[in-house]
Amino acid sequence: MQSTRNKILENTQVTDTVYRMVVETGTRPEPGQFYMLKGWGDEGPLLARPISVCDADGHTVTFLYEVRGKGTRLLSKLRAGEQLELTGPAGHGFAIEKVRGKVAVVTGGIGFAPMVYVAKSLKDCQVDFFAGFRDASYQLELVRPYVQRIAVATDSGAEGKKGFVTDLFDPADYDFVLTCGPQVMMEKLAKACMACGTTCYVSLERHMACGVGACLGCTCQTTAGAKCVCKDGPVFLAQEVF
Amino acid sequence: MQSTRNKILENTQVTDTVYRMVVETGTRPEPGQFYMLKGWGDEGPLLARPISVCDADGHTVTFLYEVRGKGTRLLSKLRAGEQLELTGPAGHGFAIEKVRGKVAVVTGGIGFAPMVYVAKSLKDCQVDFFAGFRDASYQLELVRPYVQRIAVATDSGAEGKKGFVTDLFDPADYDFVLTCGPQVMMEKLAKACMACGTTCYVSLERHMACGVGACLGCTCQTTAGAKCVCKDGPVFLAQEVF
Amino acid sequence: MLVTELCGVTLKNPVIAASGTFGFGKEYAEIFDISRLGGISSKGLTLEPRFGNTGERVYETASGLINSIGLQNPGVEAFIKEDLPFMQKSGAAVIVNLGGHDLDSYLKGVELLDSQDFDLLELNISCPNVKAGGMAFGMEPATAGHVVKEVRARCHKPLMVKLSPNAPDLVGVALSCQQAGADCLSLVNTFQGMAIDIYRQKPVFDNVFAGFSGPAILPIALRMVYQVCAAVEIPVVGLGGISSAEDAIAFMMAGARAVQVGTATFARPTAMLDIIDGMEDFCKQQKLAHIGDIVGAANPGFRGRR
Amino acid sequence: MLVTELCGVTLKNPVIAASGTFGFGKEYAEIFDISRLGGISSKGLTLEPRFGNTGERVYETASGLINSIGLQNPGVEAFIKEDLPFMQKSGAAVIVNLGGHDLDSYLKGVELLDSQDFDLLELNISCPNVKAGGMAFGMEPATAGHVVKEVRARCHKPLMVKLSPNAPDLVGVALSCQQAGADCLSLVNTFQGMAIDIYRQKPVFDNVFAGFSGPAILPIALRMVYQVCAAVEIPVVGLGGISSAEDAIAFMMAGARAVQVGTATFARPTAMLDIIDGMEDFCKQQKLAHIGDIVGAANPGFRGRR
Ligand SMILES: Cc1cc2nc3c(=O)[nH]c(=O)nc-3n(C[C@H](O)[C@H](O)[C@H](O)COP(=O)(O)OP(=O)(O)OC[C@H]3O[C@@H](n4cnc5c(N)ncnc54)[C@H](O)[C@@H]3O)c2cc1C
Ligand SMILES: Cc1cc2nc3c(=O)[nH]c(=O)nc-3n(C[C@H](O)[C@H](O)[C@H](O)COP(=O)(O)OP(=O)(O)OC[C@H]3O[C@@H](n4cnc5c(N)ncnc54)[C@H](O)[C@@H]3O)c2cc1C
Ligand SMILES: Cc1cc2nc3c(=O)[nH]c(=O)nc-3n(C[C@H](O)[C@H](O)[C@H](O)COP(=O)(O)O)c2cc1C
Ligand SMILES: Cc1cc2nc3c(=O)[nH]c(=O)nc-3n(C[C@H](O)[C@H](O)[C@H](O)COP(=O)(O)O)c2cc1C
Ligand code: FES
Ligand code: FES
Repeated sequence: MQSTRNKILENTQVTDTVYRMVVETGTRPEPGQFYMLKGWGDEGPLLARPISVCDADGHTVTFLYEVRGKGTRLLSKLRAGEQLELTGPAGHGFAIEKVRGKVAVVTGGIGFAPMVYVAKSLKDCQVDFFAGFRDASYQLELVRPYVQRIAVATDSGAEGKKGFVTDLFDPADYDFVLTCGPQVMMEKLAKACMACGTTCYVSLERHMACGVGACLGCTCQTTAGAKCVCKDGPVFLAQEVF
Repeated sequence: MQSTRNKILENTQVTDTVYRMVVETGTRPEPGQFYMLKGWGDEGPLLARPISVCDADGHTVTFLYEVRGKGTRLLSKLRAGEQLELTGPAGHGFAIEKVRGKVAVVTGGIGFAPMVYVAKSLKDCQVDFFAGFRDASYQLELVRPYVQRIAVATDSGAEGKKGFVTDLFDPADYDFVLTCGPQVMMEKLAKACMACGTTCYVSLERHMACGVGACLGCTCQTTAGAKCVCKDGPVFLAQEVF
Repeated sequence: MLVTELCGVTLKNPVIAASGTFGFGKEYAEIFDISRLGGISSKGLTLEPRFGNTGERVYETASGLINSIGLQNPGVEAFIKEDLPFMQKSGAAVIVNLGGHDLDSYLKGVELLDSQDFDLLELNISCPNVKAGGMAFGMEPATAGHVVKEVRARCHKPLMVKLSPNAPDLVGVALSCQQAGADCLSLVNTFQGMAIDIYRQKPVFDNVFAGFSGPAILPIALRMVYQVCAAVEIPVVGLGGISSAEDAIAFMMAGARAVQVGTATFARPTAMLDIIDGMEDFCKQQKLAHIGDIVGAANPGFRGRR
Repeated sequence: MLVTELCGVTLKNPVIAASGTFGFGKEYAEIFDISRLGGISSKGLTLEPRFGNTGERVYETASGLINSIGLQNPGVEAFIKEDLPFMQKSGAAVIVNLGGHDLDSYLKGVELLDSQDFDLLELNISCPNVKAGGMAFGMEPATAGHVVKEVRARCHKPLMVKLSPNAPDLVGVALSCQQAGADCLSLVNTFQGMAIDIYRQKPVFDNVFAGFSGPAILPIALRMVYQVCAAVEIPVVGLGGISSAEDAIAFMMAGARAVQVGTATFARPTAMLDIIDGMEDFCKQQKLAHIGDIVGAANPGFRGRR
């Protein structure tokens, strides 16, 4: 893990509220890891913001992020050539070396971001990708090369199936389910997986201050005691946390 | 006086530390007036920064500013097309309609900025322009069309005469002296003018919170009692304040 | 939707310009329509005119402001002649803020003011910058109660008492003011803070300590408002660092009937208009008939009326 | 140039990582060379392990942070076995921070720790988040003096007592701790603050109130350090919102012998290294032989030694 200043190579708007940023760095994060990002000095929010790795190739790391508040709004205003303060790669990702066979990757909203890199990194698996959005999908082309099938659900029904992404498939048909999205969606999915014996990994979200395991601000209760989402997660085995 | 959001038309670097910004606005400030500038939202310094009018033409206002700390550094990062929050024009400028005859305009450092617009606005006067800088002059071309003579002094002697700008001339040779610069320089000059009977106007600087006369943070003691530099000044008759 | 009643006075909305940050309204009247405000609290007055403190008077900190104005003001008489008429025509409720350096100066000030036409008297027993600010009175329940009782006896306007966050027993002071006849309370005034000029190796302010305000202090001010609202039954006006509608709503949910906005106006002159508009949007979005419905909603111990 | 002596312990420089913001040093050791620090204060320990508080634990405010960690820690015994060895090898002075919910738990904790190898014991009588944090002890001079005296009698390490800015009579508490045998004081711990979630109409934290820190609080913390340094003779370690060398130098000029840095490390993990470098630059630029020369320079009432 490092704390560095890196050059932004690209920061482009993808939808109304979603941006993609490419940053120069030689580190090779694991799928599911994240960085703490700060694109402002003392002027701007106090804390850095956790953003998952959406792609990485040994020279660059790509982030896909949604503008929600001040921090992400400031990130969206940065331009190619400017510097970004990065701390990471942080946390433990999806143990993809253990994942084999039929895999469902399931995302809700911007939880899509880390799962791009996950889908790309899975080896020797048949991957189906299920993605839920509010109204419209974005950046699906990033995953298409790596998966067998993509199915979309939207809240509004404007694209794909109207309703929950979890209604698109039966977890029992898969050996593994890997998911990132709203807590309620993940909880429902995790319980379904546990009921049918499918191994399920979830990527949790918590408000974070340090992002490295020092402040104990992101603790969650697990079967193995209190764990830091930032350092011991964000990825956990479903039965550890639900 | 108004509080508006205005479009930045230009923001260019003039020297290592000095920038020029042109903003779209139809207001016609008086020479010596200033605006409170804020080029950031809630992220950035709490308060706006006072910057004098360096030029104005009824369509635009130009600022010339030196990067000293956080606020001015953030201003320097704004780009054409972005918005600036402006409150002003604030204060009372140089009473130029009363200024006649032989006039010395005397500036120290970035105190040069307001005096460009002053020199341009003086009518029916013979104007000599004396400017002091640390190492090198800048933007003298802005005043050249409006004055008879320009003389420069620098602290280092790298350009013009080495030493104080006040050593470049004798106030007794002038009917009016108009000045903006460091407090010590203005005080010295004001006293010399008072000694020889030359009318002298000085533009004071104070830390400001509101810039409009509401907080009483910028009060100075004058012969006419407590005055706000922001509202009753920044320009005062020398004998009122020294 | 935003109309608010405070001690029998009707405010258009619960947003009041805080004392010392809005002069007597004239300056900002040039910039925006001040009749849209719920109320305006005047610059803090004293019986005699005051020049205020020497040296630096304002200093910016991270999301905050330290001031050492020291109650510069024209004195009660000049105010009545020269500034009150403007405030009366402002269209906002008129609140007169009064400080004093001893009981006598408070009482003489009240005597002069009582016959004038305005809505509320805000008794400042909490300015940390000068003895005349009365913070000495605001620090202890007994002294606070005493001055409030004496003023109450001579004042026929609704009486709001402004409390100091520097009081060791703030809730005790609040209860004592209620007991002594205050109609409502406003809190907080500025926190005692300081700054050091490391190049001159000296405190920035001639007085060493000065008053600290702005968004930085909000979490502490909100906690104090919450605590006081769980103790007193009279209405509370909350302030301290409010700069957005969300902030103002948080204070109201803690139990404040109305709010004041100070430093935020320096940062953006029209901040209060945005707060008023934001409150209205919030009511619509949350389907609230009236902003008053949320007063105390987040404070199970809230003892006031809605 | 920066070497500092604190109660007989030699620090490479006056910059110490504040308790609860640096774990036991392991996490940040992956990011930078922690042996460059003057000292590290451990996460606050309690005799028994604690899970800490439920619900939200961190909330960002304007230039500040509110936390409700609630002293999550492995307990003294597990600390001695699993974490102390790492701290001992860190290369920085080792400070062990200890909280307690009653006198007995403090004393048992001290008993277990006293025979271990570390430099200073920091007695936390000021955590506002839990009873176990001991803020109850830190609020009054008498109770503070009592716990310090009892701990002093059983502790052979230099004893630093960490004070709460929430104490109504902070200077009284400081004097009482000195009297009871504290070798030095550290202040401030977090301020009691709160936040409200206006969409859920509830306080953000399950405990309602939580601890407020970061650059926002600096002006108040600095004032408190200045006041305490004008009262006590023992060394003071200043903290509260420090995020730059200028900030740290201001605390030292107020009278602090050393400083601690907490929240700023979250904002930028290497903040303390920049502060150390900045202090060195300041010494050179101002031609100071030693950073200690500025201690108390801006505080005419400073009663300590340089
Ligand atoms: C491990 C991890 C990985 C993440 N990866 C991504 C990603 O790849 N792309 C992406 O767009 N977002 C991601 N997020 C969420 C992202 O961190 C938040 O949206 C962001 O911090 C909001 O900051 P803000 O300043 O824009 O919003 P704020 O103004 O701080 O708040 C706006 C909203 O965001 C919520 N929020 C604020 N901080 C956090 C936080 N630390 N965690 C979760 N919610 C928060 C607030 O509760 C509020 O509802 C991730 C979060 C975590 C914990
Ligand atoms: C009426 C008036 C007109 C001005 N016109 C110009 C101008 O045309 N061009 C220009 O470059 N500068 C001008 N200034 C000065 C300018 O306002 C300050 O340089 C600026 O506010 C510094 O802000 P900062 O955030 O960059 O620096 P900070 O980080 O706030 O401080 C850096 C340094 O600037 C000083 N400073 C901070 N705020 C002020 C302030 N309000 N007034 C004076 N000094 C301050 C500080 O003491 C410190 O030494 C003017 C000031 C006034 C009062
Ligand atoms: C420059 C300034 C002057 C002030 N003068 C007064 C005053 O005269 N009387 C008073 O009761 N409060 C005074 N205050 C305190 C404010 O009214 C308010 O209580 C405090 O600033 C906290 O609110 P805020 O954070 O919204 O500014 C002053 C505050 C500032 C910043
Ligand atoms: C997340 C967090 C956890 C903390 N835990 C402790 C603790 O366990 N023991 C303690 O004495 N202080 C604790 N503190 C207080 C800090 O050590 C410090 O006193 C306070 O944060 C003020 O300094 P700062 O503004 O530099 O952060 C904690 C602070 C934070 C932000
Ligand atoms: S965010 Fe600090 S421990 Fe996880
Ligand atoms: S800056 Fe507020 S009165 Fe001048």
